[in-house]
This record gives sequence, C-alpha cells and structure tokens, in this order.
Amino acid sequence: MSDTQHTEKISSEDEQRTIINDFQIVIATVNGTGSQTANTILLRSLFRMGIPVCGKNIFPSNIQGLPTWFTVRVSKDGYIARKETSEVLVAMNQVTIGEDIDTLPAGGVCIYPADWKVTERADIHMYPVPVKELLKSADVPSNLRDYVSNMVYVGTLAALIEIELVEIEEALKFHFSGKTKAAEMNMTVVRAAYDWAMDHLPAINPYRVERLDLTKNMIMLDGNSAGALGAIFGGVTLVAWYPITPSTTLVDALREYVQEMRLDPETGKSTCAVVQAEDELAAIGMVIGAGWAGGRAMTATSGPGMSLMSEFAGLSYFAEIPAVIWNVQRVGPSTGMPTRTSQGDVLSAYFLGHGDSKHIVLLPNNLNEAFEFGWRALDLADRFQTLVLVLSDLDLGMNPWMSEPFKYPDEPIDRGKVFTAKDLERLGTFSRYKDVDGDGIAYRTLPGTKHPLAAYFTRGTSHDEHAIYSERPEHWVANTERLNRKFDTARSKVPAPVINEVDGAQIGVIAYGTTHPAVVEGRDLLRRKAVKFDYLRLRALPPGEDVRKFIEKHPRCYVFENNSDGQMAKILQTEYPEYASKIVSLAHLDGLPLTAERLVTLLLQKENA
Amino acid sequence: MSDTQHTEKISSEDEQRTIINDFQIVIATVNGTGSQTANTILLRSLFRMGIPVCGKNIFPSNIQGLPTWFTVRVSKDGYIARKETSEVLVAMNQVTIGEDIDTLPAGGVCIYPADWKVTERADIHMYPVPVKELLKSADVPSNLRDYVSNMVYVGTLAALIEIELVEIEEALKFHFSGKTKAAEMNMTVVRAAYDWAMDHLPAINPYRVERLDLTKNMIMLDGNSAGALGAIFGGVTLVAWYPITPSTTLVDALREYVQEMRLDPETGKSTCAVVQAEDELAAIGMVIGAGWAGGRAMTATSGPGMSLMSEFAGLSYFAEIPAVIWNVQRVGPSTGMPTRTSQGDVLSAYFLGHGDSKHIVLLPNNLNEAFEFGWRALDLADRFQTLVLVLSDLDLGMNPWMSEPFKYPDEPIDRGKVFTAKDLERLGTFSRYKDVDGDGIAYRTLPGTKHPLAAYFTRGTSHDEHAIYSERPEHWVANTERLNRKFDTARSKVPAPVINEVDGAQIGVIAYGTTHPAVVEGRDLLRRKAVKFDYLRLRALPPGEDVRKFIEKHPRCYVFENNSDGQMAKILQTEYPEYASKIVSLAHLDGLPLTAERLVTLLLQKENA
Amino acid sequence: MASSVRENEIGLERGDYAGRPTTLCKGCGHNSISNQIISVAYDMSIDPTRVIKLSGIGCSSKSPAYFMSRSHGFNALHGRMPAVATGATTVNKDLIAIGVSGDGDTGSIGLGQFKHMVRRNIPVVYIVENNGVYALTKGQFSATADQGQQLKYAGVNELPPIDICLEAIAAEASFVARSFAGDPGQVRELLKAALSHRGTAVIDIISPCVTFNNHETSTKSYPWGKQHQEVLQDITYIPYADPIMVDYSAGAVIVVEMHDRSHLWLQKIEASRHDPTNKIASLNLLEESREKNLFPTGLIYVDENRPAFNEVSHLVDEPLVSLPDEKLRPPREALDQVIAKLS
Amino acid sequence: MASSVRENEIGLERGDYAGRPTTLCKGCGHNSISNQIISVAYDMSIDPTRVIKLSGIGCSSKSPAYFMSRSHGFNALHGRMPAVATGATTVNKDLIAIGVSGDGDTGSIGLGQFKHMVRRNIPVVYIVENNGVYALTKGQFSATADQGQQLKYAGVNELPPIDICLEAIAAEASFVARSFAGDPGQVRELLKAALSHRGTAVIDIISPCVTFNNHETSTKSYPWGKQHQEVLQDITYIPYADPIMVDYSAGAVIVVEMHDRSHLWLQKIEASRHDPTNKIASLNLLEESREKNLFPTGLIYVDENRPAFNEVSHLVDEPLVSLPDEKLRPPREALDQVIAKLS
Ligand SMILES: Cc1ncc(C[n+]2csc(CCOP(=O)(O)OP(=O)(O)O)c2C)c(N)n1
Ligand SMILES: Cc1ncc(C[n+]2csc(CCOP(=O)(O)OP(=O)(O)O)c2C)c(N)n1
Ligand code: SF4
Ligand code: SF4
Ligand SMILES: [Mg+2]
Ligand SMILES: [Mg+2]
Repeated sequence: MSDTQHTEKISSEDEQRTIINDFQIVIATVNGTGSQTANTILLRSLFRMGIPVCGKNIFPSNIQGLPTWFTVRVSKDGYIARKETSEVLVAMNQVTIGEDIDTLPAGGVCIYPADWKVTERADIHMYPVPVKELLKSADVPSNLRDYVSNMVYVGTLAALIEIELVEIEEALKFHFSGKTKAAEMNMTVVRAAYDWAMDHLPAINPYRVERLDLTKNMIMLDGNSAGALGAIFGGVTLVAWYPITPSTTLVDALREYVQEMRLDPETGKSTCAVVQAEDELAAIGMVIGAGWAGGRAMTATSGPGMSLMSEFAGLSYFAEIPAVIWNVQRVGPSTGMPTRTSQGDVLSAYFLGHGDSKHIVLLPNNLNEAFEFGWRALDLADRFQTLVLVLSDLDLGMNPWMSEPFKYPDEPIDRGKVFTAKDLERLGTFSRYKDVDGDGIAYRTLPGTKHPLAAYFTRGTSHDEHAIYSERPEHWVANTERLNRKFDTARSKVPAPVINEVDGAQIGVIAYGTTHPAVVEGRDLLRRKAVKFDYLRLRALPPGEDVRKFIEKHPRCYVFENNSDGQMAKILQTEYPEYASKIVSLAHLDGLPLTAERLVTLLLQKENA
Repeated sequence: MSDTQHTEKISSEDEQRTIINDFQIVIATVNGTGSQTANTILLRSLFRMGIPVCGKNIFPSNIQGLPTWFTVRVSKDGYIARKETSEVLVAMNQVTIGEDIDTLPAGGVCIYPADWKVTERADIHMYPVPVKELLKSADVPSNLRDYVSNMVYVGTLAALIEIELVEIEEALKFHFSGKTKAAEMNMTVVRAAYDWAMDHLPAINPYRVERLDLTKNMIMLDGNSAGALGAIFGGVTLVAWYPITPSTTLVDALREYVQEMRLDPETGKSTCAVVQAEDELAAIGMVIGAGWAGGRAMTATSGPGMSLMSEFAGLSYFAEIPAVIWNVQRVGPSTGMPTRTSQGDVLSAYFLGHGDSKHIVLLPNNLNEAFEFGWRALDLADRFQTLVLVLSDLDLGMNPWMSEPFKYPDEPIDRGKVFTAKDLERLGTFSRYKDVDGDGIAYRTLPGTKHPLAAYFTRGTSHDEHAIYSERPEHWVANTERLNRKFDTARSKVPAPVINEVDGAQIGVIAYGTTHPAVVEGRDLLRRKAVKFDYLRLRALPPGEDVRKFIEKHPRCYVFENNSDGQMAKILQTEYPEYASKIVSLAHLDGLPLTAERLVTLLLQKENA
Repeated sequence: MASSVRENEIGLERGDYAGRPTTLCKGCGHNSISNQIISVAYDMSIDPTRVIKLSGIGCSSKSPAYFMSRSHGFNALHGRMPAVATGATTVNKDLIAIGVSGDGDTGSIGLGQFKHMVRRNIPVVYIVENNGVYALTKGQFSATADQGQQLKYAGVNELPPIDICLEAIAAEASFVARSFAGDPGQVRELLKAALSHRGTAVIDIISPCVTFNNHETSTKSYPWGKQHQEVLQDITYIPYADPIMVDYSAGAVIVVEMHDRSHLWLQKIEASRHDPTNKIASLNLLEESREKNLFPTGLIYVDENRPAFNEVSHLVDEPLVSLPDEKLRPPREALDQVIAKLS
Repeated sequence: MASSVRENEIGLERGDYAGRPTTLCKGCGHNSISNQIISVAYDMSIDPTRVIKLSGIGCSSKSPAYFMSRSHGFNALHGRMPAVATGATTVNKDLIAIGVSGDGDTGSIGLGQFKHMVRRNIPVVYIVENNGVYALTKGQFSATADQGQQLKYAGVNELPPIDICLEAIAAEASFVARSFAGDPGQVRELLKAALSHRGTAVIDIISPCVTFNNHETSTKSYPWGKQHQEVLQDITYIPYADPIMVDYSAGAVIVVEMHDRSHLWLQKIEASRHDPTNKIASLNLLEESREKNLFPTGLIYVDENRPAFNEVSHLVDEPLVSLPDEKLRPPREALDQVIAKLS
C-alpha cells in the first residue's frame, strides 16, 4: 500500500463534468479467479454498443493468486492505444488496492468490495459494493459462486457508466456460445448488481458511455487467433511447436480452427498435422523436415524458443528450406518477463544464427495483418525457400483487438519454384542451386518426385550448383552472391511499408507492429502542439526502396519501438549508413504497450533538446 | 585437370633471376597421409634459419583421402600474410596435380613423383623425384615407409631452395621431442632425398632461402594453444566443451597444459576440471553453473555451437553470471565450411540471444593476444559478471604462427566484486543488484558463503535490486539502465584498439583479428602507389572513445573483415550512426585468410570508384 | 515432525529453513514437497549456506524460491538445470545441491541433460515434481502424460509416457526412488536418504497439479495416487549408525549403508519382495508397473559404490573455488619453460 | 547377393542404387553398412525416388551421400535428424525414410531427440553406426565409449557407456536390433525387416572406426566384435509370404509377421532362447550383456502392433504434400462464417 496523501476534495467542476466515451477503466483482480471472462464481457458489450474499445490484460507469470489488471479504454475518436492513466478503477485485489487507488486521477471513480477496509481518497468517487451479499442474494449455486462473482462488478459498472444490459447479455451469449445455462446464470448476477447499483449508488458519475456507430461490421479477436486463422487459410500442413507464453494460444486457436475448417468432410481426418514437440530445437527441426519435403510448415514460439532455433535458422537460410517461425514476443533478455510485451527480438530475428545469415521478417500491426501474414509467410517461405519470421508480440497476440473483417487471400497459394517429374522430363537436366531466372532463387524438387534426375543432396555445408559438397572458394563466393541476390529480390516482394504523409511535416516517424496505435494518437496530440510528422509503418524486412526514400526525404526520422536498444533503428542504420545520422531511436521498454502520452514526451524531448 | 595452355618457355630473364627469402611454397597432398609432420618440419627449419615464415594449412573436412594444401611463405620483409600465388609447388596429390601446376606463375618450380604422368608446362621448372625408389633405398622398415614418405619432399626441397640440413634435424628433434629413433629415421629419408637432389636436379633454381636473423627469441605455435595457455595462466578452473572443428585443439592443448602446470605437486591432482559435455547447450550450462558458484569457467566452440549457446548467453547477460566462450570461427552460415577460416560470427556474438542482450567481445589478432585474452577474458567476465566472447578463428587457432614470447600477466587475477562473509558482517546488508559504485556493476556473493545474509536467488526473470522476482515496469527499467551503464563502463576497460597513424594519410582503415597481417603488408604496397592510411586495429567490443575519434577524424574508414556482410562495419555504423556514412565495408569471404593483394585491389576499387 | 521453535543441532529453528511465500496454487503438490524439504533440512541440521537450490522452468521449478531462503538459489533455463548443477558442484564440491524439476523440464526439453547428468553421477538430489502436464503453460501433455488421456486443448494423448525412473536406471543411475506428494512421510525419508547419497539421487515424486490434471482418471492425481500407491518398503533413515552387516537376501529387512555411513533400513512389505540393490529386478519392477499401470513407491534402486562425478575428476581435495591465486596461476618460470620449448 | 547387371523387379540395376564415391577411410565400418543398404534396396526392389536419406553430422552421417544417389538426401544438423525425419514423414507418409546416425550424434547431442522420435514411433529405419568415438572430430569419447578406455587426448574414460538399444526400449521402441558391420549378412536381413516395420526401427550397428578406435581392447573394434559376437537368431526375411501362424513359444523358430505382411523367421540359436517379442526379456538381455560385457546381436525387440506416428495423427490418407490447393485453403464462405461469429 502506498504512502501518498490525497487530501484535496473533488472539485465542483469535476462533479459536474461528464466525460462520454473517452476514458479508461482498469480492473484489478487476482489471477486464476476467472476475471478474464468478466473483462471480455465488458469489452465486448461496449464494442457492441458501437464504441471503439481496446483491452489490455496485464497478467503475472503464474497460474493463481497474483495481481492482474485489465484495462478497457473507450474512445469516441477511435484510439486504440493503451492510456497511461485509467479514470475508473474496479478494485478487486485486496493486496494492491491501495496502490491501485493511488493511480487514479482526481475525480476518478473506484468500485471495491464493501467489506474491505481502505484508506479513502477525498478527491475521487469511492463506491463500495456489497459483493458477497449480492452473490448470496442472487440465485447461484454455492459451488459456482466464486466463478461468477466477477459479474458483480460487470453489473455495477453497467449501472454506473451506463452500459446497455442487452449488450451484456449478447456478449455473454457470445462468450458461452451455446451454453445458455451458463450465460443466464452470469446474467442473473449482472442484473442483481445492476439493480443494486441503480438503487444505491449516487448519480454522481462523470464517466459514461453512449451508443455510437463506429464498430459496425467490425470483429473482435486476439492476434494469435488471427495469425492462426491466416495460417489455416494459407494451407499450412504442419505446425510443430513447444508451449511457451505468449505464443501458446496461437497454436491452441489453430488446433480449433483445424477441427473446424481443415477436416476432410468425408473421413473427418485432418489436412494439417499439429505436433507438440519435445522442445524448440525439435519443433523447428520438424518444420524444416516438413518444408524440405514440400509441406507448408510453421512453428510458434517466443524469445527463449527462438534462441534455441538459431542453429536450424542458419540451416534453413543456407540449405534454402522453407520454414515459418511466429515469434510472439515477450520481454527479454533471457526469461525476462514472460507475460509482458516487447519488440525486443527484432535484431536477433533478422540475423538469427551464426555466420552471415539473415532472414525475411514480417511485422504485423493489427488483426488483419496477423491474418494476412499468416498465409503470406507460408507463401514467402515457399517462394524464397527460406526462413520467414513473423514477429508479433504479446500485446497483439493475446489482447483482444477490434478490426475490420479479414480479407480472403487475393492471391492463389504460392508454392514457389518446384520442378515436377514432368518438368524434369521436359528439361532433361536439373541443378538444385542454379540461378536460372536471375533473381537468386533456384528451383527445387520435392522428395518423392518420380524421376531419376529429381534427387539432390541437401546439406548445411558448402555446395556447388549441383548441391555437391565443395570447399572451393569460388563455389562459396558464387553461392553467397546468389543468396544475397535472392535477399535483394525479397526487398520488393515482402509487404511494403505503409506511408502516410501530411502537409507541412518536418520530420519522419518510423514504427512497426503494436507501437502503431500510439503513433496514430500521438500524431493528433502533436498536431495540436504544431508538430507534424510523416509516418512510415514498416511491415517487413529487408526494407526496400520506399524506406530508403522516406528516410532520405526527412532531416530526422524517429524510430519508435518497444525495446531498450533501438533494434530497428540499428537495422535501418546498417541498411542505410548514408542516412544513419538521421535515424534517431526513441525506443522504450517497460513491458507495457506504448502510449501516445509517452510517445509525445519522448519525441518532444528529442525535438527540443 | 585443367585445359589451360601454357606454351611459353621460361624466359632467360627468369632463368637468371634469383629470388631470396621472398616466395611461397605450396605442398599439395592427400589428407590422412601424415604430411602435416613434414610441413611443420619445413616451416620450423626455415624459422630456425632466422627467416620470417608463415604456414597455412588448407585442409578438408574429413579424415582421410581428400586434397589438402599447405603453404609456406618466407619473407625477408617479415610479412606473415598468406600470398595469393605460390612459386614453388610440391605436388603430391595425383588428383589435383593438374590444377596445382596451373596455379604456378611462369618461372615457378614444381616437384612431383617421377612415376606420375603429368602434362608438362614449358614455362616452369618441373622436377620429377623418384619418391618410391628413394624410400626403398633409404633404410626404413617397410611398414613405416608410408609414414615417412613425405620426408622425401622435405629433403628434395632442402636441396633445391637451400634449407640447412642441420635445422631440419633440429626441427625433427623438436617435433619428436624425446623420440630420437623417430627423428633419426625421418632424417635418414631427408638426407637420402637431399643427396639425390643435389646429384640429379639441375642447378637452375630461382627460389632460395638464406639465413637471416629475424626470428631470434621468437616462438612458433598455433593460436589455440596460445589461448589455452592464457586460460591456464588466467587460473581457469572449469572448461566444459563439446568437440567441434576448429576449436577442438584449444581444449586438447589445454588438457595437456593442465597436466603440465596445474597439478598439485603433492597429490598430482588437478586444479582445473575439463569436462566433455554431451553438447554445447550443456557445455555453456556447466560454465554458467561454475561461474555462478565462483569458478573461472570457459568453453570453446565454433559457429554452430555458439548458436546453440544463445539462450544461455542471454541468461549470463541478464542474471549477470561470469562466463567465457571462445569461438574459433569457421565459415558459416550453418555447417558451412568447417575447415575454412572466417570472421563471420561477430554480429551474432555481439548480440547473442534474444531480447536486448549484448556482450563483451575480444578480438585477438596474434599469438600474444590469444594468450593475453586467454587470461583477461576470465578477469573481465568476473569483473563485469557477464559473458565474454573471445572471437578467434581457424587461421589464428589452427595455423602455426611465429610470435614474440608471451608476457606473463602483469596484473593479479581479478575476481571482480564479491562480498565475503566478512564483508557482509561488516556491512550488515546486501542487495545483489544494487549499483553501489555507480559503474553499473553490483556485488555478488558466492554460494557457500557462510553468512545468513549471503544467499540470493538467481534467475533469468525480471528482478528488483534484491534479486526478488518483479514484473514492475520501474524495476525493469531501472535494471536495464544499470545493465547499460555497466556495458558503458566496459568500453574503457576492454583492450583498447591499436592505432597507427602515418603522415599524410587521407583515409582510415579498420581491421581486427587475422586480417591484420594483410593490412600491414597491404599498407606497404599501397604506399608505393601513393595511397596512405591510418590504421585502427580493433581488439574488443563494445568500442570506446578512441574508435569514435578515429572514425570522426577520417573522411572514409574502410573496414576489412573476413565475412560476407561486413558485420563489424554494421556494428560500428550502429555504434556511431553520426559517422555511419564514412564507414565503408570491404568485407570478403572465401574461406581463406585475406591476402595483401586482395586488400589492395578491394581498396583501390573503392577509392577509384 | 519437530516443533517449529526448537533449535536443531546447528542452532537453527525451522523458520530459518523457510522460503518466500509460495505463489503456487493452493493444494499444489509442489508446495507439499517444499515443506518436506524444509523439514528434512531442519531435521538433519543441514547448514543452509552449504546448500544450493537449482531448478529449470515451470511451476515445479519455481519451488526453490519457496524453501530455504538462506541458501543460494538458481532458477536456470527450461530443461538445463543438470548442466548448471554439474558446473557448480564441480568447482565447489562442498556444496549440497538440491535440484527441483518438473516432468516437462526433465522429460521433454531436458531429457538429454537429465540422462547425461545421471550418467556422470553428478552429486545432486534431483527431484522431479511429476504432474503429467506442463502446468505453467496451462496444461499441455508432458512426456509423462497418460496415454489415451484427454485434455482441453491438446485433445487425446496418443503417445506412451516415459518413465523417469526407468530412464534414470537405463542411464546407470545410482539412486532412484519414486514417491507421492500425498505421502509426506515417505517423501521425507527418501529425501534424507538422497541427501546422504554420493551421486545423483533421482526422486520422481508424483505431485498433482490441482488446476490442470487432478481428475480421478489421471495417474498423476491425488485420488488415483491415494488409491493405487503400493509402498515397496517402510523406510527408516538412521544417521551415523554403527556399521551393521548389510544383508540383502534373508529376512524382512534390507539395510543399505550410504556413503556417508548413515543407513537405510528398508522393511519389506509382504506383497513386494523388491531388492533395490538389484538393477535387473529394478528394471523389471518398473517395466511391469508400466505395463500393468501400477504405482509402486519407495526406493527403486541404489548403488552406493558408484563414485560421484567429482570423485572421478581427479581434482584437488579443496574446492576449486577456494584455491588461492598462487594455486591457479602457474609461476613465471612455468611460462618461461613453455616459451623455451617453443622457440 | 545379386550380380550387378541384373535388373530387379522395378527394372533397376544394382548400379542405380549406388551413391557418390565414399570419402571415408578405407576399411571404415560405415562403408560396409552403406553397401548393405544398397544391396537390400536393390534386392527389395525399393523405388529409390520414394526413399529419403537422412542424417546428422559425423563420419557416419556422411554415409547417405554414398548410397542411393537417386534418392533425396538430407544431411541435417548434429543430433537433430529425428526431428527432420518427423517433419518429412508426417507431411509425406509415402516416403521411405532411412536415417544414418552415429553414437555421438544419437547418444550425446541427439539423445533427447532420439528418445522422443522412438516414443512417437516415427516411421524411419534409424541406423546408428556405433564406433564409440566422435570420429569426425578426431577421436574423443562418445557416450557409448567403453568405461576405463584410454584415448590419446581424452585420457581415461571414467563414465559408463549408454546402451542405444536399452535407451530405445525404455522409450517404448517398437523395433530394436543390434548388429555388427563385420557381419554383413545379418545387417542385410535386419535392414530388410526394418524396412518392413511400421514405426521407428532402431538398428545399433557396431561399426568400427579403423582410424581412431580399432584397438583389440575396444568393444567397438573389428577384432573384439569378431571374437565376441553372439548371434541371437538366424534371421530370414520372407517378403509377402502367406500368413503363417505365429508361434512364439514352441520350437526353435519364432515367426514375426511384419505390418506389411512380410515375415521374419527367427531360427533360435541353442545358447540363446531370446524371445524378441517379450519386452522384459529384452531389457534383461541388454542389462545382462552390459554387466557382463557381452555382444549379442540380432533382433532384440519387436512389436508390430504399435502404430506409427502418422497412423495416430488423424491425418487424411493422401500425403499432405500432395493435397491440391482446394483442400488446403478453406473456401471464402468458411472465412465469412468465422467473421460472422466474431462481430
Ligand atoms: C525454452 C523454453 N521453452 C518453453 C518455455 C515455456 N515453459 C515454461 S514452463 C514449461 C513447462 C513446465 O512443465 P513442467 O516442467 O512439467 O513443470 P510444471 O509447471 O508442470 O510444474 C514450459 C514449456 C520456457 N520457459 N523456455
Ligand atoms: C552443433 C555441433 N557441435 C559439434 C559439431 C562437431 N561434430 C561433428 S561430427 C561430431 C561427432 C560425430 O560423432 P559420431 O556421431 O559418433 O559420428 P562418427 O564421426 O563417429 O561416425 C561432432 C562433435 C557439429 N558439427 N555441430
Ligand atoms: S498450475 Fe498446477 S502445478 Fe502449477 S501451481 Fe497450480 S496446481 Fe501447482
Ligand atoms: S575416421 Fe573412423 S569413422 Fe571416420 S571415416 Fe575414418 S574410419 Fe570411418
Ligand atoms: Mg509438469
Ligand atoms: Mg562415432
């Protein structure tokens, strides 16, 4: 608990102010108590009311008993970045309640169990709620009471900030898809709490929601599920993995979607193998084996797992075997903070493995890109016969996001350059590592191809065009040059950056992935301070000509990213040494998603320095 | 065999020309036939004649039956870089003899077995030698004949280029230390061949050696042995490793030196454990366990092994545990060319592991530094409580080098900041990760410290100053800032670069490790073309103020390194983005050590572009 | 069990062996095991400053934080504790190493290191808190999960479980036991024996995960364990007893003399005539149990003659970490000699 | 053996099964094994384009380059071939996988993957060319090196060897055999049986390294092997024979029906009455051999009832790699449905 003193009263100004659809709620609970259901119900009901929302789950790396927070932001302006401060607190954790209350701004609102002793703050609205009594009075079997107790705060909040009960009911139905009993029981508690609150809580409440029309046709999902769906529609045939937070739910989702969409209708058998490996070395090994044999194969992991995949990454690069790694990033180095978000694996991903290896990296920023890169990564891996890393993160992967609906892939599945037995028959010759087309990409054959010319020998050791082992300097050099040519070909084939220029912009901002929402919001904030910037959102590495031109054009380019060392800034500095002095890192990492407030502060500090 | 036509005759000019102490011999043999003994005998006898020599073993990644070459350069000017062309060929491999002969310049000399059919070249001196007959006539037991047959070319060469027989005898004695019988038997063959050559070979021989006085007090050894010796004198207490070329001989040497110098005189028991681990993950794990417990621990590996050590590298960095990895680099990516040299692991070593990890890297260039960094790496690891990587390479590690004698360490063993039970008694408090001295380095206690305050909990997860698990953003940020402070402290404590400036230099050259000899020689070559450069030889990362200033001072700095992607250039570009445009990579990798000729070509190409 | 205010032989109270408050679930088997470790260390008057607590990653691997805060702890990497233990105990042979791992940590990602640790006979009490799932990552099948079992996301487990004890014996383990977190008394006696053992003491303890795998049908659950546990012997640990003739064959008692001269009295239980000094018998016991889905607990195999790794490493008697600089850095003359030979 | 010009059933000559010229040492056991693979594939009329040759890193792991050049080969990473085999055979069940590994590749760095491959019963003929050393790195002790053995740099090996076959059985292997490169006939029959097996067929072949470990005292040498080999059975492989009653108990012959309906006739040798369908007997045989330093060769254990991994993976019958795009990418409506549910 905290020592801070809050002696001021709520100002009369505050008492009258009403803030509609523009605030943040934080729900502080103990993990393992089922609050996640309540929180997503809240989020979804607001979303159903047409109000742009964003939810962030800030949870500990354990199973039960530790503090956890969930923030729900509503924003009539459509901002979906986390905010630094929440105005409404649902304090359901006795251990942190003191601290939690301290974080509220003056005029804030706090709901908490009536039977807890807390140090009151005069400058905020404190509403004790008789949680136990409400549960007792509601008609809930006693063994399920714990389970539904969180619905009390849902109901209370609904009354307080005016969430429509019907949308809560719909959200419950969605959540318990099919299980009407469960939905109804929860709704009973919600109603009881709602009624109690309407009767007992004073009408003084500055923070309210009102129906809008801004989420129509939109969907709400987590990025891991979106990525999984993308892979499903990308025709993935093998997923090998080893569980690790925060990537686990990607494979969980994928397994479910396989059952839904990738079973043979006649036999009920699957067209996609999901193999839980014994560790990450095995997971990526299976992916490589499958990719080599012609499978569309991927794994999902996080930092520690990616480190373990280094040696195989080099093999994929050098022996030219398609493979996809989803790295849902968490905070490193080392085990770090397994349940916090970061963009800290960019540098190691790009150069994963010893020697001169380097890889295609995709950087999804939202659900749509998670979906799109889900299939596109498989295409690119097959096209370039190489490892493709998709760098998502905990924020995108595990938090719920609203999004435009996914677009069905607008390109056919790309299996890359593969010679069939027929091709061989026609050609009469085959050299595995020959640059036939001048783009650095050679043709391969798949094992099992029924032709005496088809076979070649795959190895991580030096080889000539015919895949024969060779230690000759000229073979090494020629092969390296071709690999580099291939990498350069990729520059214009990977997803291009999204560039957004504005009149009168003086500076450039570069960001990628989940720092995007903060940039969007920060841009508006800065505009009010007469600072305007052009914005380039990177979506892939290696960067192409667009990126070079963007940097060239601006006297300064600030790179925002969620790590400590400014990894993408470093990468861009090496890609464009001629402009390196203009590339300024504004990296920041504390485990939480970037906020617009911090972005503005960081940028102004540099600009005014 | 080759199609090249050499129709010209040896010019009379060539016939008269005599080149003394300035040429290169190449001995082409089949591996597994014991030619290494003969080659080192040759090298050492020349070295004993006071002539600067350099030997390079270019061998295949297998045990027996494939082509292998050994070049011996003699240089009155003291150059010890490999040369592109050899003037004298000992052609003892029937498979490659055609090609080998083709590589000779006009006027060159070729010795080969008389019973092989070869296409003669008119523009070189071709000397068939009756190897079989000489062996038969020499008094050698028939079962040992194969074994000593290589001495035939030693004797022939001795006669041809005028190596003093007495030095060959001494070199043999050195080689067979103690085993006089073996030495004598070999000498018999040398003499027989020598006598035959004196009698039968024409006197026309342009390439000769003459005694000089340039190797006095110098030693000859391989870098792996030098590194091992350094570790021995650094008080290493645990070496855990898994065999991999070209690092294996480092541990082989170390085991021998332990037997020589690190046994308790009374009990004959060892003060250094050498543990052959089951793989590299285990090897580095053992090192980390030992370093944590207060041991002075190291491992030796190469690229693939280092990749496998990534996850533990991050743990060492983040949990702050001393550890030393010797990476004797070979050509990557992947398995690459296991018996060829490169500097291709610089970038991955510096950033080894996911997240924002980064490491101290030492870059020995010669035997003396291999020795010095052998002990200093252990000191730095203990001082900074972190991973220190020593990046040697196959060229330094496995080839024989001449060198000044090693300097006995001029500093006492540094065990870093360790609180003993006494300290704790005195202080009454202990916080494992507190920055007491403001240099970012906290104090640690060793397991077994007999004090109730001594214990703390080591973890790869986020922690506060007291080593207690914490997910608080402010703890994360504070700890990261301290780690960065520590890394910055290291900048001025790691071996400083060696800077060599000359009057009238327009440009800067940066190199490190085994590219150094080519820079030294290339510099002289360029001077003759009126191109002068200042030279900075990096000896460690992170770079310090000297490096910044050097780059600042020059309009262009060329970075020479033995990899494809210009990895050190990239690192410097990210360290000094303000000067990145001046940092120009002249990287080149084909598996062989850099030559002055290539360096000159690369530099002039850029300069004149 | 001793009352918590009494001091033990080295003047410490039970509370001095406590760890930080557990953050594991209520009822988790792992907590019960931590408590037994505390009791045993206190009872045996073990100096906590000599103890190192090692682990990998997992709920189980968090345990070392929850016992003996006066001991140095090391929560290493997933599956890599064996290597860390090897390094630490090799440079400091005076340390008493207690390792806590999970079935995922040991049986999946760590299987290779586990086996090689056992093969080297690294001196460590190696506890596997076996719950048949990856609990910390929310309940996937581990390598010891029951074949045919169904879990929420993972579907049906089609693979046979590996047996940690069998794996240990195959790798020439010198001490192998199995127990059940629901039988604290047996856990304690086995821990005492393990702490007296000279090499790796593997204790595979079925330690139910109440959150993800405590269904009655799971062989890693409390109900199943309680119903099926077949105790092989009544074990009594006798510290520093007088040498007693060891008699393997006759009678109802087997006495095993530990390397530190303490003794184990193994009172045979009628149904089982298991001789834990007979390796083939131990293999058969385990394989039979696997085939018939039995749950025998107790000391499965012991061999006090196999030396520990640091005993065959030819190292000086003093711990390497305690050697003074003069013993680590050879004198100047030694370098001169080397140089003389090389020039 | 068939003469080399005759065509086999699918019209190929023996030469069509040849590989590139070996670069291994003359006399290396590994070369002999490559030759037997060539012979067997030719004799069994195996379509080389269906075969994949997989390996790790080592002299042994180079072997796949030296047989069957018409088959795709993959020289993967050190110790990681099992994972590669798993991936390849899972996406294409029509492939016939032949893996060649070494004792270092399998027993040291690769032990974990080896065991998990066996546990999954991945359909691969997994040959360990066991010479007791890391040959390619010039002769260090591997995990199967003899205890007490002395080598040049490594000194004396203080650790007990692991037994590849015992490890396989502990991991629930379904086919385990041991042989000797000096007994090409037995190697051939075992290879044939292995190629008919439905899961992982582990064949641990003592394959002497003539350069680093062929001393008479080494249990991995030709002389030792020749002296000590005890053949367990005379094995005759009978392709596509009529169903025959399998009789394990009586008489001198055990007949094992393989999953592909071929049969193994195991003619018992008087001294040994080993029943390779009895797992406990197999464990005992191996443990006894280890204790007494015996060298029994032949089929150690077989279980044709255990399904291979891809049989329990619930995959469609067609190899996944052959599925047309329509079967891989769900239709537009499927996505619409998902989206409808999410909004
Ligand atoms: C390299 C790596 N991969 C994956 C993980 C994620 N992970 C953490 S604990 C765990 C499984 C733990 O299972 P177990 O050892 O049985 O412990 P339990 O939680 O069941 O006690 C996994 C997969 C990790 N921390 N590191
Ligand atoms: C990650 C990695 N570590 C080490 C090596 C070096 N290495 C190559 S082969 C080998 C040992 C091979 O031994 P084994 O499998 O027994 O094969 P053999 O050469 O004896 O046939 C080692 C350690 C490597 N290639 N990769
Ligand atoms: S999830 Fe299971 S193993 Fe983890 S703490 Fe809870 S009960 Fe224990
Ligand atoms: S070194 Fe040994 S294993 Fe390698 S090829 Fe030669 S004989 Fe065979
Ligand atoms: Mg578990
Ligand atoms: Mg071997």
